[in-house]
Amino acid sequence: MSILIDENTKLVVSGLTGREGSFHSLRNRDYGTNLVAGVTPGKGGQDVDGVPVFDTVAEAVKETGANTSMVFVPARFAADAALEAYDAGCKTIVVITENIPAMDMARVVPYIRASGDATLIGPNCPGVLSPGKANVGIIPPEIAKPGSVGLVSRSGTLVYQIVYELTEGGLGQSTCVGIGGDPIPGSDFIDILSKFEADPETDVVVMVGEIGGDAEERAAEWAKDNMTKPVVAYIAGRTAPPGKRMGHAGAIISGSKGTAAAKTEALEAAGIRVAMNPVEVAELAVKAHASL
Amino acid sequence: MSILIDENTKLVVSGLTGREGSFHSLRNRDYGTNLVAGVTPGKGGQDVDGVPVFDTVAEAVKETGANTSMVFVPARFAADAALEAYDAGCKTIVVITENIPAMDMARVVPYIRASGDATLIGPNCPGVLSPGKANVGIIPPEIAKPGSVGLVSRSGTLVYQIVYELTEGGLGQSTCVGIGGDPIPGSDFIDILSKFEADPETDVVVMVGEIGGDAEERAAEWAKDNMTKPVVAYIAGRTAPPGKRMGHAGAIISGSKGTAAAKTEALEAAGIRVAMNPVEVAELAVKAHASL
Amino acid sequence: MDLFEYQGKEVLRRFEVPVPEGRVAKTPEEAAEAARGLGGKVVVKAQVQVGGRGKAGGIKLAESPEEAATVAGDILGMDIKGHVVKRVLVERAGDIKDEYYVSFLLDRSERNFLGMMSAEGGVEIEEVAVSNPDAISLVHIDPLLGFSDFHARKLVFGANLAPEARGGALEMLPKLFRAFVELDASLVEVNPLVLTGDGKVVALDAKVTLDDSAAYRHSIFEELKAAHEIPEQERLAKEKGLNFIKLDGDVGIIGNGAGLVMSTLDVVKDAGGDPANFLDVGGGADADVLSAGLEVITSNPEVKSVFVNIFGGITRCDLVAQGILDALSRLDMKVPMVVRLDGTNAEEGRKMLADQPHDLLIPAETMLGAAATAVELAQKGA
Amino acid sequence: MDLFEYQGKEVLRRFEVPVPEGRVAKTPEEAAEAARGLGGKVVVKAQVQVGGRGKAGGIKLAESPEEAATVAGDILGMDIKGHVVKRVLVERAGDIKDEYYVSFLLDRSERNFLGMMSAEGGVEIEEVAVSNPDAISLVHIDPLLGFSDFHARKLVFGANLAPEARGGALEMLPKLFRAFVELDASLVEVNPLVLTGDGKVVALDAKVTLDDSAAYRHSIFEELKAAHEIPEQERLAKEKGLNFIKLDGDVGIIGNGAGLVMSTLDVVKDAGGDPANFLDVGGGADADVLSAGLEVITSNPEVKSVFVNIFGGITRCDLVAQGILDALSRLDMKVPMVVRLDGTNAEEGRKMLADQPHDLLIPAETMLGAAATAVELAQKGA
Repeated sequence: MSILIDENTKLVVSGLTGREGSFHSLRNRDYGTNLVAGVTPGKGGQDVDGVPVFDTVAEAVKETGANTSMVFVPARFAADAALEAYDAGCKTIVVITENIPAMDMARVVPYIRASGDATLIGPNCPGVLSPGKANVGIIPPEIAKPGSVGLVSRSGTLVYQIVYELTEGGLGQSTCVGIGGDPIPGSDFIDILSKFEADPETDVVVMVGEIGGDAEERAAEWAKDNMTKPVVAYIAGRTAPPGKRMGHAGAIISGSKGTAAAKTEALEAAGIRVAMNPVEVAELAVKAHASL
Repeated sequence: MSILIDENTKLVVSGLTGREGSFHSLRNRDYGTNLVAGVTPGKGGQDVDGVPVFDTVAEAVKETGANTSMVFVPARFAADAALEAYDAGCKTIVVITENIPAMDMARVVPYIRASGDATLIGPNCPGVLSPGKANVGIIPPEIAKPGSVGLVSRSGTLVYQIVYELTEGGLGQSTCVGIGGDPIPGSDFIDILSKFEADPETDVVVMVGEIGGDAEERAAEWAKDNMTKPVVAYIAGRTAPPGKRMGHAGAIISGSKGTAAAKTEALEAAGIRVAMNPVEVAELAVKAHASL
Repeated sequence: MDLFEYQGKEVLRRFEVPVPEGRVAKTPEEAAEAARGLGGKVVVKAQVQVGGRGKAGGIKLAESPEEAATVAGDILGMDIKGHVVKRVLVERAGDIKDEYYVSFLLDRSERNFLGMMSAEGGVEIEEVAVSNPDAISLVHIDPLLGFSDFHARKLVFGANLAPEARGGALEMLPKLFRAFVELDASLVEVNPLVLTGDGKVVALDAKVTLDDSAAYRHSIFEELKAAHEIPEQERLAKEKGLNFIKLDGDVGIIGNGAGLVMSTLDVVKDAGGDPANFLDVGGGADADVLSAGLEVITSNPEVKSVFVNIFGGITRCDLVAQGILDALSRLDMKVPMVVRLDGTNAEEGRKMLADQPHDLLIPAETMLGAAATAVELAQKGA
Repeated sequence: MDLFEYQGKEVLRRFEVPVPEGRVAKTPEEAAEAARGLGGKVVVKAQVQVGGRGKAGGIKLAESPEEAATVAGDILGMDIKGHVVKRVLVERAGDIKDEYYVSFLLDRSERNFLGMMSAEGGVEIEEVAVSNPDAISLVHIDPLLGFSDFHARKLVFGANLAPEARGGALEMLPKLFRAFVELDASLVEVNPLVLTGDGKVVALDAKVTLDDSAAYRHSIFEELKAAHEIPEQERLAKEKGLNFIKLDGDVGIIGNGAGLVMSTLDVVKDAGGDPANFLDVGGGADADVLSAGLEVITSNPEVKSVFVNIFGGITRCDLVAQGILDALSRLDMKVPMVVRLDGTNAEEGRKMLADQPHDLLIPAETMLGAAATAVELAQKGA
């Protein structure tokens, strides 16, 4: 198994005909992902390297049986594209696009979550990789290998960094999920942790947070009562000054809230070991795995 | 037992200080309903015949533990009052008010239904009566008596008529529910039928429909697979001409849709006997009860 | 309230939906002047609220103002399926390249909004639904989420419009939806929606139904309503806040609650009679309302008997009885009245009637018995 | 983007939120003229984006235009917690009867909007939250449902405003909420919201934060931004589409992805160094972006070494290597650059750097090793 995506994933990409969209989608296909369709309004009937393009996601789903969507369109069209994928019946929707207005996601995220039958990952995220099975997004899969570590991260490049360290340390991954750095992500740590807890192929979870918000604190609280599998964590931005937005719209410390210290404290109170850097968190995962 | 309301009902009335609101609310209290509060913005601190009035439903719920709301405010304020009751935590919300714009209910009904934890009855309905336990609305309770017939009706006065006939025929009622005559009611036949099916104190169900829409057809379809208890039905408007709106915003036959004939056919196909008039439906219920 | 075509287009124009330029005319002279103002070829269209006016000769082309006057003269006064034409809409005639269909309506079953589009325009959508259901593109729109761009794309690409019509249609749909929601409409239908020779997408017809319950928040409703001629009896009833519909029989019906009144019509029919009307006095009717209701009903000379069927809830039977007594003393009643009272304060009401017996007043114990009596009396009186 | 008070009031005025009449002045003369225009007593308020300006002497009353000039002269140029006052807002002084607090903001934890109101205005809401939490009335607003009248009543009655302020507050709240949503704000805070002597409810201050991601749909954003002075280095970085924040150390940092860059700051700090900046080149950076980033970083004379930390995803390491080589040939680089490349096309990138060795270019194998080297080099260079 694995979570969110696997060998049964049939991927439709909104924005397949764009430069970045085609580059990464075809890389995903090269990795073995079943890329069945692309969507670009007005370009229905064309193809991208053999992948048929449709005018709407509904048509793509009808014609190809796509069950997973990746959104690669520009920010101003991305919220609509996510809704379209949901409406068309896609059960996993991965939004790579960054800089989507928060007001858009404030409408889209609760709407899709309320349905209970689809999972939105992102926006502003690197996607999801289930090594050896499927890759939906921009995580470089060469650095990963199949295994039993589940990884969930707000930061994209830290996913790459930590997967790299895990693989170097001899540990493969079940699924790596970048939930994105936006204030209102489609899925949060708790959503992904609970999927890892339920996944028989995952036995250790690495959770990578960053400053801003209270998603890590809430996850810690939840994990205390609900996680039986070992979790190790890392929080980026330990030395960042308050009041400065550190790149991600979500990564800003306001007042005493959202600091790495507060998050670390909450995690440790929940029995989750917190590493000092991305290299160390991989080492903690290796140790946790060894002592199973 | 009974459905929706009973001896544990604690009622807060939005619009208690109005003429009709106070008349019927106090009648409900006279019947034994636990009327704990009224709400009229700006009149907080006053009382109506000993019933404390609050400025908001939230305050009323906090101070009195109200769990059920009745809305008696004018149409332009009613959708908002229903949302307020829901937001304040009321689990049963009965909206008596008629002539609420359909656009308002098109937003409020799905919103409250999606929550799954509150039931909206109405609007444009006579309310709910659980004989011997509680009365929330304008059904004259003198004509009812406790028993095992569940009654659900789109029409208000037909509730009275049929309850009267049932009681005359010696059959008491578990709960009588007027779901109202609007195009988008908060609860439909299926919602109430499923509650009656689950209610150990109900053993026969009377369903009173009318022309317009397809709520009866859908209920028939559902009942075929889900109701084990006998259901008898009556459809008002058998002789009404198409294209004329028969009082209720929902009671209009358009084209071949929404006719009494189509509804009768669907019900009978589901094994539900359909009476010719309100008197006969009571007789059918008596027979159904006798043959249990 | 169903709007006339010209009214529908007027309200859609406020939401920037493209509609042809046009003017309303009530006389041939006005039609000629409208045609002059529009210049060149015009279409003259009967303004009636019934389908099939084209086949009935209610839509005609005119090449000149003079011809516009002539065809308007033909159309005005025409009887189309029982609707007499009082107005025509004179519109600039355009070059039509393709005809489509689009509508938004309230979907009661799904509790949301339904958008429909088809490349088969100009025919009734119900026919298309039977003959070629795949030609209709459907979207359900969550009232809370509203209309998103993808809904528009799903309609336009799903209906397979001509590529050159896509842009115009994608631009128009959000406006049409906004009109639907912001006008408190229960239906906005454009059939045909046309692609013109110069590549524009224009609403060539408009069928708009507004929700009367929302009239309080639209000052325009009153204005639109003014153009609708309402039969005298219905107007009178509306003024008194009564729900009245004229029917063809001779038994006047008055009751409280739509369901009970419909049911009363049914039992009268079953008893061999023919109801003269539907009249619901609504919830909480008092003596004045009841008395006014009786006045409206008996103003119809066809009525040979009246059946008053009240089951009190909000409505109090004592007030109903008072209204009956008031009507008896105030009106010059000629026909017998069978009265059945039950429910809230029924005993008081029955006692009031018993205390003031009257030749035309026949109290009844049961609804079915009352129906039989009323029918019998009507047949005697006829 | 955080707006200045005068900008916040300007945008709120567009949504018909009552704000005092006022004008912005950049000189004492302008302040005097503004005071003359407003007539009578005025308040002169420092326009800085930091709290506590009142205590710092940044808000003063003036009885006359002359006095307005004098106090404006005092305030302009004042340094309030590191913010130099460039503008004052001159407002007509009003009679204040009561002070309240109100705000709308994005609630990340609940994924909805949060409205807050309190009768304890004029102090920081965080203080009230600690000292008297019951004095704050909270409502969560579903972004799909929007703001309903009951939300306003819950805020106003819950906060227990003076009865004469209720009407004004109930009227203002939907406007304030509309401003919050339609401006794509992440915060709209009015503190104090005041009840004036003549019974009006007026926004006496305004703190508005706009979502930069939504700039494309608000022409006003650009205009508002123009008033914000941005340090030269940040301006340069922004022009190149880079996410840059100046810090106080001497190790220049460049990386891709906010998380990785934050992490890079952390490891540099752990290695005993001090980062000179945060610089995220974002996803998909190409050679030009990388080269521009290096230019921005090295334009800071404090920088003694640079740490380039790239883990390729969308970003391709070969393009990064190209950018580094470009920068080396294009810029007069004086400081050593430790480069760590991994991920997409890392091998190609490393090979490109190896093929063109340079004194200032130090390839590194690991992130921690690179951090140690960069810190060491900075300390040597200092």
